[in-house]
Amino acid sequence: MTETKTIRQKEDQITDDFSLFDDWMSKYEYIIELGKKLPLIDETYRNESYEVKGCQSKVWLNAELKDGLLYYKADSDAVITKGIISLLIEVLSGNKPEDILNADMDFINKIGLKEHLSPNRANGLNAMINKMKNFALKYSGENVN
Amino acid sequence: MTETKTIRQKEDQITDDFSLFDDWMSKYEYIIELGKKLPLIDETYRNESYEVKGCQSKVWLNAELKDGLLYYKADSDAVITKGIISLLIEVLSGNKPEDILNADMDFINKIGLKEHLSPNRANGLNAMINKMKNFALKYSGENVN
Amino acid sequence: MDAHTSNIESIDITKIREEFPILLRKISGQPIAYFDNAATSQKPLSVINAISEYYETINSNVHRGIHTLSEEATEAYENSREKVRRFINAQSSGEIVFTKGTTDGINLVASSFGTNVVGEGDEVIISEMEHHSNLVPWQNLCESRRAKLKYIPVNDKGELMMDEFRTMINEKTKLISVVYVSNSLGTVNPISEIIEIAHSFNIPVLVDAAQAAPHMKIDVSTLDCDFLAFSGHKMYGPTGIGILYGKEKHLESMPPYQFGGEMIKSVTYDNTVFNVLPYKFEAGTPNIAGAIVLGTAVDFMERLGHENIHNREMELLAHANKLFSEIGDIRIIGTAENKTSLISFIINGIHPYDTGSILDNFGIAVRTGFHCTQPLIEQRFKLPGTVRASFAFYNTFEEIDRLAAGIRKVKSMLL
Amino acid sequence: MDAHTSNIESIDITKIREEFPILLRKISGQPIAYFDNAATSQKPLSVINAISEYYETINSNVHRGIHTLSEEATEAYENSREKVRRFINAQSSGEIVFTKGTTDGINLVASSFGTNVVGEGDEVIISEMEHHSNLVPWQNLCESRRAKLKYIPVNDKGELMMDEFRTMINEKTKLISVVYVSNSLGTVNPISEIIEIAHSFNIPVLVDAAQAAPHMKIDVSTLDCDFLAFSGHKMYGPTGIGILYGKEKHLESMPPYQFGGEMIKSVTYDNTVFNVLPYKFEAGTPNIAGAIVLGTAVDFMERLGHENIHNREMELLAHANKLFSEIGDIRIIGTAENKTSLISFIINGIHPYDTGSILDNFGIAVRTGFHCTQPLIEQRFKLPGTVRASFAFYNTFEEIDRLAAGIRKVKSMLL
Ligand SMILES: Cc1ncc(COP(=O)(O)O)c(C=O)c1O
Ligand SMILES: Cc1ncc(COP(=O)(O)O)c(C=O)c1O
Repeated sequence: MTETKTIRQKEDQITDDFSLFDDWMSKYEYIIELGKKLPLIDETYRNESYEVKGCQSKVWLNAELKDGLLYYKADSDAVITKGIISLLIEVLSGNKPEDILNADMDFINKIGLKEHLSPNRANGLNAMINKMKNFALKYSGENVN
Repeated sequence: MTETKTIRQKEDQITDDFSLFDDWMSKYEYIIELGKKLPLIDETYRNESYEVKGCQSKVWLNAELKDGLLYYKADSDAVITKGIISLLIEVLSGNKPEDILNADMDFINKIGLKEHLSPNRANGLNAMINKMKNFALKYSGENVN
Repeated sequence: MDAHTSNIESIDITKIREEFPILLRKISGQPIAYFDNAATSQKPLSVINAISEYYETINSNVHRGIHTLSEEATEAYENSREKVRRFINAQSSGEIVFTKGTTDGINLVASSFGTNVVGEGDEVIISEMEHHSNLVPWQNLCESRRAKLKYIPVNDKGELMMDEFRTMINEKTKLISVVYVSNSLGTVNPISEIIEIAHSFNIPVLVDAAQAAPHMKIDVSTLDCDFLAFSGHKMYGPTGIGILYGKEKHLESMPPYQFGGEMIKSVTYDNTVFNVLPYKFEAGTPNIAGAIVLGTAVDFMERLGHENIHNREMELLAHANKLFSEIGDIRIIGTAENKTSLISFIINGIHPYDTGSILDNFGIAVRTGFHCTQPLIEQRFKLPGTVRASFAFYNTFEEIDRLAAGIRKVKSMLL
Repeated sequence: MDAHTSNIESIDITKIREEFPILLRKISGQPIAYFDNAATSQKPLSVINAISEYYETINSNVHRGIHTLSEEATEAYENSREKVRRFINAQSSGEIVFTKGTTDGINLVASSFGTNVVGEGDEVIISEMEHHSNLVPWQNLCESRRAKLKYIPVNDKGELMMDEFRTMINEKTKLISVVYVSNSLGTVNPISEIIEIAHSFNIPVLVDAAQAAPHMKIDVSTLDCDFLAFSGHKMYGPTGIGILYGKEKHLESMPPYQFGGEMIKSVTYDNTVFNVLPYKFEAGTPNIAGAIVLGTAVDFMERLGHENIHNREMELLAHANKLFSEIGDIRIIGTAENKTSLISFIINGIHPYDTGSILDNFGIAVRTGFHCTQPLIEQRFKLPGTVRASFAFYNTFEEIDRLAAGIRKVKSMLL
């Protein structure tokens, strides 16, 4: 599966999708749509140990390894945050931990997330990416040992 | 004596004297001369209780009442300070405490002390005048009671 | 009232706005509508230029210097203190301590005065609507002194429950610290009444005036408060400067808070004699430019006039309230009778973060979250945060129209 | 060396002086010769303009805001922290705490760290040449902890007596706090050696770098100091801002110093969880403009280059030393081998106040008095004060010529 679509390819796909929107409002509407479709995380994970610190809205995130590939699930109490994390999951989920660790997540700049997707998100965004990469780090370790 | 020369008259005299100098250096030299002539205060008064607070140089000041008139003595470890206090004594000494309390000491501005006689003096100067007036207050009280 | 004209003739809004260069900025292609005034106000050119002027003409360290620059800087510094004294009508300039800001001032009192008067088993009273800066210092003090911290409850309109307050006071109450104007609800508290009640029990009162200073005339002599703290940056002044007012008798009785240059009278290797008020509480080189230019901010406010500022802001608030009431699905948190020009709200079903993010793209700056009153928002009002639009006199009716339009748009996008 | 030409080609003095508007001022009809740089430095236009620019374009409260201005101000604020981190070569930006100044930083350590590590009967070592800001906090700490404060003695040249220092350390020594560069003598202390010795006994060291920051490259990683404090206003930056560097392990172990907004992670009515480093130590709205523009001052110094600044200042010092030696009746206090560009002196038989007052009338700004090191001047050197001329790279040989001529004039007037 990762053979057929790499992280880079998924990033390119999203960048392409976003290039079709010619104003921030359409981008927002798209992200909000994504947010609404985000597969909800199980109630049991909606607690502090799964919370991503540094976001103004609450974000819960979990990851599970299946056949050497890492799958993420998340939820948030804010829709835009949900949309953003849904993009991140779209790109990273279902990949090898090593590949996730190496992802530069450059598409975030390309699609204009940082300029238009409301400020402090920069912080929250980094926090989410860090948490996702931390899961990858943890499981890549497990793979090796 | 105060009948023959009031505080105001002494102030005017000093203002006249200073108006003859056309640069600050001559004023300084005059003040330094005055400073050197300042009648020294007795050793016994060179201690903390007679010290004027708020000057960068040390200043000691005492006053004594004789026949209803107040006479000041002072000393300082800096010559310019001595000169300044010598001017103050020249104006205030030998007057009734009430007259001293009422003196507006306006001549200080007129002779340009505040602009040219080195800055922080403004502080030290006020401290000296305050201490002198405090003596007057104390002795005017004694007169009344 | 025609919503788009101000009946205040004394403030020419178009002209006064020209004094605020930042208001010309565009955000996301739109002129900025700055509604985050409760976090920090924008600064007029007189304030900005006074900073440059200080550095370009008299910059020097204050006190003790005998050269001209030092004397001039000292004079400007002490002049500003005198301006502030008049601004809040304190008795003497020894009662005016320059601090870093409100937080610094409250910490000073908690540390130097609090540890003097609060002992084991004693009680301190604050309110449920305190800013963290007037809450966490008392939590800490009470924890370290094993004293009890009590909170005056807040009713659903966001007002202090004064009857409850009366019953909370007892012989163990050693200190009361209350916010004058709530930064998250806008409530103007009956601070005179609180002080009167407290004083009838001989209990000293600290007033957190961070949100009062920009909006109303403060008179510490009439209030008779024991301490009062505020920040320059919220009242059109620079960042990094604030004021702690304290009654002379208290300040005299308190140990210094910080130690170093300026706050000493004399030092030997064995012993230090501290300086007189207010210098005892101003250790180290102060924020000289900040202190001097706070005086410029005071000048600016007095030029506008408290009355004019108040009237203008009340008109803006009324306009916003009217528009908000027409939108629907909006819940306003804080509906006290006596309010400053601030609306905290949530759009039902929409997270404040989403609202704020979208508004930002319309060039509208609001604050979202807990506004440093987390227990009030989360525990008392059970909300994940609010959206706060806080108005200053320089805001316009048009900007508020845009805010209302923006909120409608948020609803259409998210609901 | 021709006294009137600089061999430093990298600093064009005429051009760089144009960046300091205040240097064009006249005092008593003469161009100012500003020799009070150790009290506070003058500011280049890049610094002054950066303040205006901040207020005119991005002024907003930092952190937690989601609107554009707030994000931009936060970014600028954190960028500046990162610049400072690089400037002193700290490991992480969590170790860089914005303070009000050196005094604030030292008080923070004395309060939060000192009370943790210093107990009854313990000992703290400082030196005889400490500024009051690095002396009185330790007097206070030792008094309240019933600990002993010991002073590393100073020899007649104004150098620390290192052999004595070695013998002062014992198992009761819990903390050493020493000035990097003396503000009244100019002595550059062997701070690396002090730290090495202290660490061999596992004793943490605080470095007062207020006078080091403007003159030399500071490298906390190489020094391996535990804490280091300095002020922005002495290194071409604004007033009201400073830096406390602390090793992460120490800062983590210390309780917060002030309580309020910014320094919390979450607050309930019962309990508060503090924020991560460095925010745990930054309660309340910081001096945002000050912090951001401190970064501009760092840029300015790095543009000039530490090497160039040092070389230029050493030339000025050499020139002054040469002229002073020709005058006669001058006693220089502080003749250490390793000095910064500062001369503390007295004219025999003349009170420093008289000298300073007269020099001021020639437009020459020197500082007179104890320079906040009263025990050093009064108890150690038995003087009623000194005259201090402290040079910055922007001073000129001509200005120093005027200083020498001024001193001759003082002598002729007073002796
Ligand atoms: C060596 C030294 N330490 C500490 C300080 C205190 O710095 P600040 O007054 O900026 O807090 C100074 C400057 O006055 C100093 O020269
Ligand atoms: C009511 C109130 N108290 C205290 C503060 C703290 O002020 P500062 O952050 O300027 O110290 C604020 C502002 O943030 C406030 O609104």
